[in-house]
Amino acid sequence: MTKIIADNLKYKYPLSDKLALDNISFKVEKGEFIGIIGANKAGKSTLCQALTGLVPHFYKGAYGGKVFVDGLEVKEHSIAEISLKAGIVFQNPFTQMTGSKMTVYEEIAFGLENLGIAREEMQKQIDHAMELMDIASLKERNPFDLSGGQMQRLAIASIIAMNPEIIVLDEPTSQLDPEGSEEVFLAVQLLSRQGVTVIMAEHKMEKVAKYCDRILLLYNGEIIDFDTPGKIFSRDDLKQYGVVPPIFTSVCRELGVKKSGTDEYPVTLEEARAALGRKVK
Amino acid sequence: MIRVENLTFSYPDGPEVLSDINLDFDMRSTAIIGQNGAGKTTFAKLLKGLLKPFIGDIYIGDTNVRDTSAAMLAGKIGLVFQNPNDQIFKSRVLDEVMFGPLNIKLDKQTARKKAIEALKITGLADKLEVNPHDLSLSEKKLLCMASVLAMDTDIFILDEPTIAQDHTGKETIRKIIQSLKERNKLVMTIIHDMDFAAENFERIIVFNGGKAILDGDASFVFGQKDILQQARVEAPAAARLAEELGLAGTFLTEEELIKDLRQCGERAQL
Amino acid sequence: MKQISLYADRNSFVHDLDPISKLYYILFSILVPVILPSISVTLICSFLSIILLLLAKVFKKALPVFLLVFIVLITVVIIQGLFRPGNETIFLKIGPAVFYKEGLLYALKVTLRVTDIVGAFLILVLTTKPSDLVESLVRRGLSPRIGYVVISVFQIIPEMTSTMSTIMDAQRARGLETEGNLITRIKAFIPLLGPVVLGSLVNTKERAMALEVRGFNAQGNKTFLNEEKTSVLSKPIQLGLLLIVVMAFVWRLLT
Amino acid sequence: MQKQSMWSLKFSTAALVLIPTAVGINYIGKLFAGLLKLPLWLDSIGTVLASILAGPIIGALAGAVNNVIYGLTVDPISFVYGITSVAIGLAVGILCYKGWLSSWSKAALAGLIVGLVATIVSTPINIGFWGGQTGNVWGDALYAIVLAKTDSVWLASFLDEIVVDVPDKLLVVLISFAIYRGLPGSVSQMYNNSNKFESLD
Repeated sequence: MTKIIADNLKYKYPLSDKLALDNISFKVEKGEFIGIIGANKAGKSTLCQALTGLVPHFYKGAYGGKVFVDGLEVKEHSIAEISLKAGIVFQNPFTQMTGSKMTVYEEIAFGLENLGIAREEMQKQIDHAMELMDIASLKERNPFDLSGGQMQRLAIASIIAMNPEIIVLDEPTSQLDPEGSEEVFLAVQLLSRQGVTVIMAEHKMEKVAKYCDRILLLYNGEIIDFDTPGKIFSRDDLKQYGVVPPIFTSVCRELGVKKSGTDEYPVTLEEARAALGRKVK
Repeated sequence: MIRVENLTFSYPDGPEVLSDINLDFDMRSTAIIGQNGAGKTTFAKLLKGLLKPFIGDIYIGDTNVRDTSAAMLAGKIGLVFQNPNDQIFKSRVLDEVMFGPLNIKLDKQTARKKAIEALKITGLADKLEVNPHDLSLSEKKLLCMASVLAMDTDIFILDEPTIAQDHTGKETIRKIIQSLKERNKLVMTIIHDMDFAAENFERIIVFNGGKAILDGDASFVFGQKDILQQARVEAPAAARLAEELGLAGTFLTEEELIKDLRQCGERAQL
Repeated sequence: MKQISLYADRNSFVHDLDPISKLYYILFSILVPVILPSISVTLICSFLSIILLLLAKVFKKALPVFLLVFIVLITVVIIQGLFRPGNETIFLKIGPAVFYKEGLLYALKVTLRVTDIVGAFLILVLTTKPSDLVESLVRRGLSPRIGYVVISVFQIIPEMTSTMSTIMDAQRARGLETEGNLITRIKAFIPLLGPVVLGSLVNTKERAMALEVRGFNAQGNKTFLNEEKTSVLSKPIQLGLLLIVVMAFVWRLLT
Repeated sequence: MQKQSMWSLKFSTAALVLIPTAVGINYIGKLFAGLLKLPLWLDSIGTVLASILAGPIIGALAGAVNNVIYGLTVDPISFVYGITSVAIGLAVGILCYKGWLSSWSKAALAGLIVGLVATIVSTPINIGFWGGQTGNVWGDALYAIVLAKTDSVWLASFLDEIVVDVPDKLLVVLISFAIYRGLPGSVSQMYNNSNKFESLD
């Protein structure tokens, strides 16, 4: 089942004379875990926001083409309507806290209250979201007293509780330490296994290679490629788009070692070990 | 350059953040690593004189930090904070960078010269007139680095310089560190990015629970797997791959690993 | 995180009352002394508030606030006692200073009135969680968006205050002097305030987006996670207070 | 783009979120002024900025919320002076809309007007509440002198307030203007509620 369709999407921010996104077309199937990579200013954040209606409804600006999330045309519906289909998590966990709730539990309830969900249903959804993000033990804590990784998982739980089919994450780990990042990646992977469609913009190529099913490579607001990690990181011209593959891939490329039976270089630690192990021993 | 003796510190009514630290900093570029809460940032603030030692002493050159103020130390030791939004307040990039030099009483001409130099090194020379808040987060971080570089201190401390940087940004920071080393400055960093630390810093110090538990050159430190695990620090990717492959020795960079694997391959062919 | 709210968590029947009844009480405490402007009425109202503060076990927390107010009131007593137009009857002579009865009586009236109003507000403030108060008002028709605005301040201020010390550090690290003569200190104001303002304005964008994707502008009725706090006493108390106000008004008209 | 009426009640979420931020700025301004031992309050910079950025209604709301919060956290008397804060928000918003905040000299004049507005609104409250005093040492000293000389509570109270309010508001408006001028376009245009996005199709 196709969950996202972008058809020739174009977008220009107000006060800007350059297209931030140009000629963007792609499709994503249910349950896929998609990584968006590219240098800074390639359009990763803008694309994330275009999948959740913030572009164009929040920013205004100039917009062309069509985006459908779970059948809903983004341009024609309000952010609140789209949020039932696709939720978004941002870089900075602090600014995502509503700042109006005293406990983790209440913080997650915020969106559900706005949508008018009945109390029993609300409690069920909150409990479910807390369990998925492994924050049930923090239930009574003040959101601002949490660590970065915990707070970011709370931000994700707040979105998950609203039961969207799609979750978009815009560099969710860029402000976290390695431990916090790993917590978030594992939590997101779990979501993906539950059938939620995940779109994540990310700089950490080692993680992208490890967790994503497919990778969307952006440059200057345009899609350069959309394929599996193996295919994307095996491209010869990656550097010119400001992207450096995981060390595992570069080492194997330098040594001319490919994954057995394919034309691709290894992208994860495990793949590299398997491919190089034959050579070392 | 810096001597730390029996340093112990705690915030009012808080537990001990640093306990009994003894370190000497020579000219080797140094990365301090460790989990959040290990006391790294507190340590940097103490060096900078923003906090006063609870017990023990810190000497910058011959000056005891205890006897001086942060503003007076500003000309000797530069500290780039993690979050650029905590310091940017001017409406032009050039003015922002000139703020520090003017504070340490450089005349306007010199301040401007130093500022432009610093902006060149950080790759922002074409943005002198831009409003800092129109820059991207990674550019803002480079701007903050420039605003400390322009003060031309002998010691630089960078707090998490690589956060939010893409490949190009990291390359720029690498070059900045190189040029500082060439100019005989002491460069220190607090960092979570182990690949970057292993590649760019000569000396690594691991903090854990307020203590410096490991100290040495990068290949020594990243070879101590048990202690690293205890401090919950992950080794650089190259080192992890080498370990998976069962290679002897510690590998810090892609290049080292490739070289060794090539030799392995040649040996196998012989 | 440091709390800025004055709310004190205690076990008392005042705490158990709903916020709206406490708002009625404030209205009562302001209106009755206005309708019946005699010192004795104001005195009774003030005492009532103080007794309620004692019963709610929050009198100790009320003291600092009263103290703050009384510092101003002392100057009122002095200035009005000395200089109030219409001062005729000498009450007290201390050296060259002459205090008059009329001015002092007026100052007493001001003092009682202020005590009365401050006391009534303190009952609300010290025994009600701000979020409960706002939620009650939202249930009664206050725009949830405005309700959000009020409540979020309680968390945003501590958040901003905590960045304050980081900013101080960051600017002092760049050689900013924050001590010295007045000119030096004035000069330090913008480099310190600037980053808070700019940073927080930049943050409003992300926060606004985060709110919108959580249905902040959703149409239709809102629900509440917490059940409304009600007490069997609420209705009788609210009616009783209203009745007294009306009776005071009638009394005033008749006499 | 058509300029929207300044009295529109349709707020963007960004404009609403500006209100708590403005209250926070007020608070921090006062805190820094205290920390640096400056002789003024400087506690309405946020309200003034909110008015400049998002119009008189948001400014007035920021003023009102500011005093409600102060009333709930520091000093219940603040509730009463909410009216003054609202007036400051409205005055700045209107002046700004009429183009008064376009140069330093005009901004200074606007600051004086705002100070005067604040004084005019506060004076009756001072009289009703305190018998005319403000609680500020210098202002109250002047009040005592004028009261002793002229017998006019109104005049004394007015002067008491004006010597404190006008310099403070003048400085507040100038500081806010300086900050506003330094804002990048992406921030300052965020709060206007301009209608629709254009089509590129």
